[in-house]
Amino acid sequence: MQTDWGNWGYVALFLLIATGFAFIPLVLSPLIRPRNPNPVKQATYECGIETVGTSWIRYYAGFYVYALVFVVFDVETIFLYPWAVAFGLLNWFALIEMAIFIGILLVGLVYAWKKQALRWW
Amino acid sequence: MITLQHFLVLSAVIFSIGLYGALAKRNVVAVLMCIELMFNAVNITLVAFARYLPATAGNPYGPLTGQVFALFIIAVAAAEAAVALAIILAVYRTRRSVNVEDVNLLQS
Amino acid sequence: MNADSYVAIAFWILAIGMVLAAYAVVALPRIIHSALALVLFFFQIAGLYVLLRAEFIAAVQVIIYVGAVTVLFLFAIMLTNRSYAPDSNPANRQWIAAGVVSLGLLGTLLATLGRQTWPTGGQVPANATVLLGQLMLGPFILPFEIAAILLLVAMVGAIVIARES
Amino acid sequence: MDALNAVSNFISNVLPILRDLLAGLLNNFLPGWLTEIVMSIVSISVFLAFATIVVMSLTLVERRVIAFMQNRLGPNRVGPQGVLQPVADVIKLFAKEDIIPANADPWVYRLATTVMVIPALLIYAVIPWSQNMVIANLSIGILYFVAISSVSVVGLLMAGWGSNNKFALLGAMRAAAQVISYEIPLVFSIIGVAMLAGSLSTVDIVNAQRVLWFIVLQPVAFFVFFTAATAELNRTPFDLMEAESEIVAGYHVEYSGVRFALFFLAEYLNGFAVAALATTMFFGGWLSPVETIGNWFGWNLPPLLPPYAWFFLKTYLLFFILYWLRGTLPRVRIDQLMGLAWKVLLPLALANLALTSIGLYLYRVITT
Repeated sequence: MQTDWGNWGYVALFLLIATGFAFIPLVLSPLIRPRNPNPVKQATYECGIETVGTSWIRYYAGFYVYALVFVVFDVETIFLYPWAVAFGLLNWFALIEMAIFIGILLVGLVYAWKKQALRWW
Repeated sequence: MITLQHFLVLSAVIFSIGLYGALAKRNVVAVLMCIELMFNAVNITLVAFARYLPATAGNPYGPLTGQVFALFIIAVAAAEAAVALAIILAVYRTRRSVNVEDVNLLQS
Repeated sequence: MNADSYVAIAFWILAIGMVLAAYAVVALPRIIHSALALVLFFFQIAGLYVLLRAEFIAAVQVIIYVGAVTVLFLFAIMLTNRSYAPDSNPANRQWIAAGVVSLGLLGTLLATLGRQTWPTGGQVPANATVLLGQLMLGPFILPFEIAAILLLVAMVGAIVIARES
Repeated sequence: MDALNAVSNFISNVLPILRDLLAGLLNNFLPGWLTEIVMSIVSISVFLAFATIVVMSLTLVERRVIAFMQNRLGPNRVGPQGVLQPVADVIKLFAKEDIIPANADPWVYRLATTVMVIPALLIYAVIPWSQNMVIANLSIGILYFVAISSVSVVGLLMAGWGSNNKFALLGAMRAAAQVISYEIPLVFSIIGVAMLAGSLSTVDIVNAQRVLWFIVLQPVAFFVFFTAATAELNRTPFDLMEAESEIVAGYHVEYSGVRFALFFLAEYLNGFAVAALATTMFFGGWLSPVETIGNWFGWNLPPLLPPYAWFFLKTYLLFFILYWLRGTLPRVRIDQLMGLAWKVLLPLALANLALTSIGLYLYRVITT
């Protein structure tokens, strides 16, 4: 079986069927389940204590630093894939170039490490 | 039959929607999202050119040049989003606001 | 029903969905919903790239935009206040001018696109990923390394800006 | 001997043969393209039903195995040896009330489950059960897995944010930070395999292992992949996001009934998919080890089991490691968790990548 662009048709079909599949329980379940909501039941769960205010408030920005380092590394990994696949056809020069690329990436990792950006709290 | 033109028109429509949002939104995060819309509209044209333009003498690297460019644009857009959102968070820390009008620190 | 008609069906579904999603990004009153509409938009763009036989770019689109940039946006929204207020994504005072400008741009673009005759045909090679690798480490090596440095600079700058204390 | 070969051939291809039979039947009264579509729908639906049954069995096996490891009995009342327990669980979850908190954002809350389940199912499109039993043999197969699995972060954040619950949002933020951190080493470990195979297609990757499984050449990559995947699945010892003692149950605190069941389904679907991909990339996929070892010595040994059975067996064994970890290890602390991703696994994966590329280059220089 050759890899063929036409295979994406199956992926599209798979997406459609998977969507249907994900919705079947949501459609079937209301037929058999009870439905009698009351304010206590619908209250936000907080171990028995009443919630104070909404939870849509500002959180610790450390989460953002992780996301940021992640985005940069994610983009760099993307550039590695074509290189990896084409590796058999490339010469030693490409190896050096990729070493430089990964070196630059490493500098970033070391920087984030030294700046404690990768430390929790 | 879908031709290059279809993709270009689609891209133009999305670019205009993005431009409108970037100009008319008050929330800085929303402005950034609209800029991402514009980036993606441009990427559509590049990839569409890569698909439909035949390889010519003026384009020695073959039809894939557009795809390479799209890759670089994606990288640049990701870097831009990361830095811009970091700036927004920093501004929010001092100003308690994410509105464009309130972020006129550089205005005398 | 040949391959072309399937492509046409997929294109129109994606095109309409994308325009709707892009409109939702601009028009929804709550910023978090705009961000989720943006996710949908990114995902559909990946579908469009598949139609254009740029499978690698499609995967990159999902990995970078849906998996990473969206997370940045969602985090940024959750880290700033009032993300659920009904007016968290308002228009500013210049929305009329903005509408005029963007409509004008759209008109110009469409007029230009309509007048030009575009080439048809063209062929994307089957092993595009391998060729992309060869291109990026061959003729495009300079932008490639510059992209690495740009990403490094972006990360350093963003860490400096974003860290508290 | 010929008859034996014919029988084993038939068993190996029983599903494709059934498929062809049904297609021939349909072809009598439907146009060709419609038959194609109907056949695809039938095979995909059968496949999805099968995946659900596998997941249900996994939950039972997990509970029994861990009970055994901890000297307990586990569920053994519903049906012989408790085999009907998953069915009872599903019925119970279906019949439970679906509570949506009054303060929640109803649409984000509702859609979150869907956004979790659909990618979990979509991953299965590229998993090769045998040479021909793969729904879509894409040229970017492994990258497709990376892309689709990265969508679930959005589902996590939607669930946590939509619930408007402090535990849920905190759990979702943690979970997102954890998942994205471990995605980087995961992706780097896959690159080593892609280099060896020279392709991203899952079928090509398995075919590249006909002589030697990649686990021999890439043990470090396998270690990194498996650890990172365990963390991405939020399984013990990395189940920080549902740390009951700190944040109750994490992002799905507020979910009940069928929606909770869907989260559960997505979790196990992802788990099985990761085990299947580890099999594909490191353990020779559907290839029979008997045949492979026979080939080393020039013997012509029979495969013993049909290819999909080998695939299934290997995947189950890998999934068993996840049970084993859960039965053995305590939960790590969150700072240790993040440190492990960035300071241990990522450098390991990078070192592995450097060694692989240099080794591969030297090998090429020597052999040519």
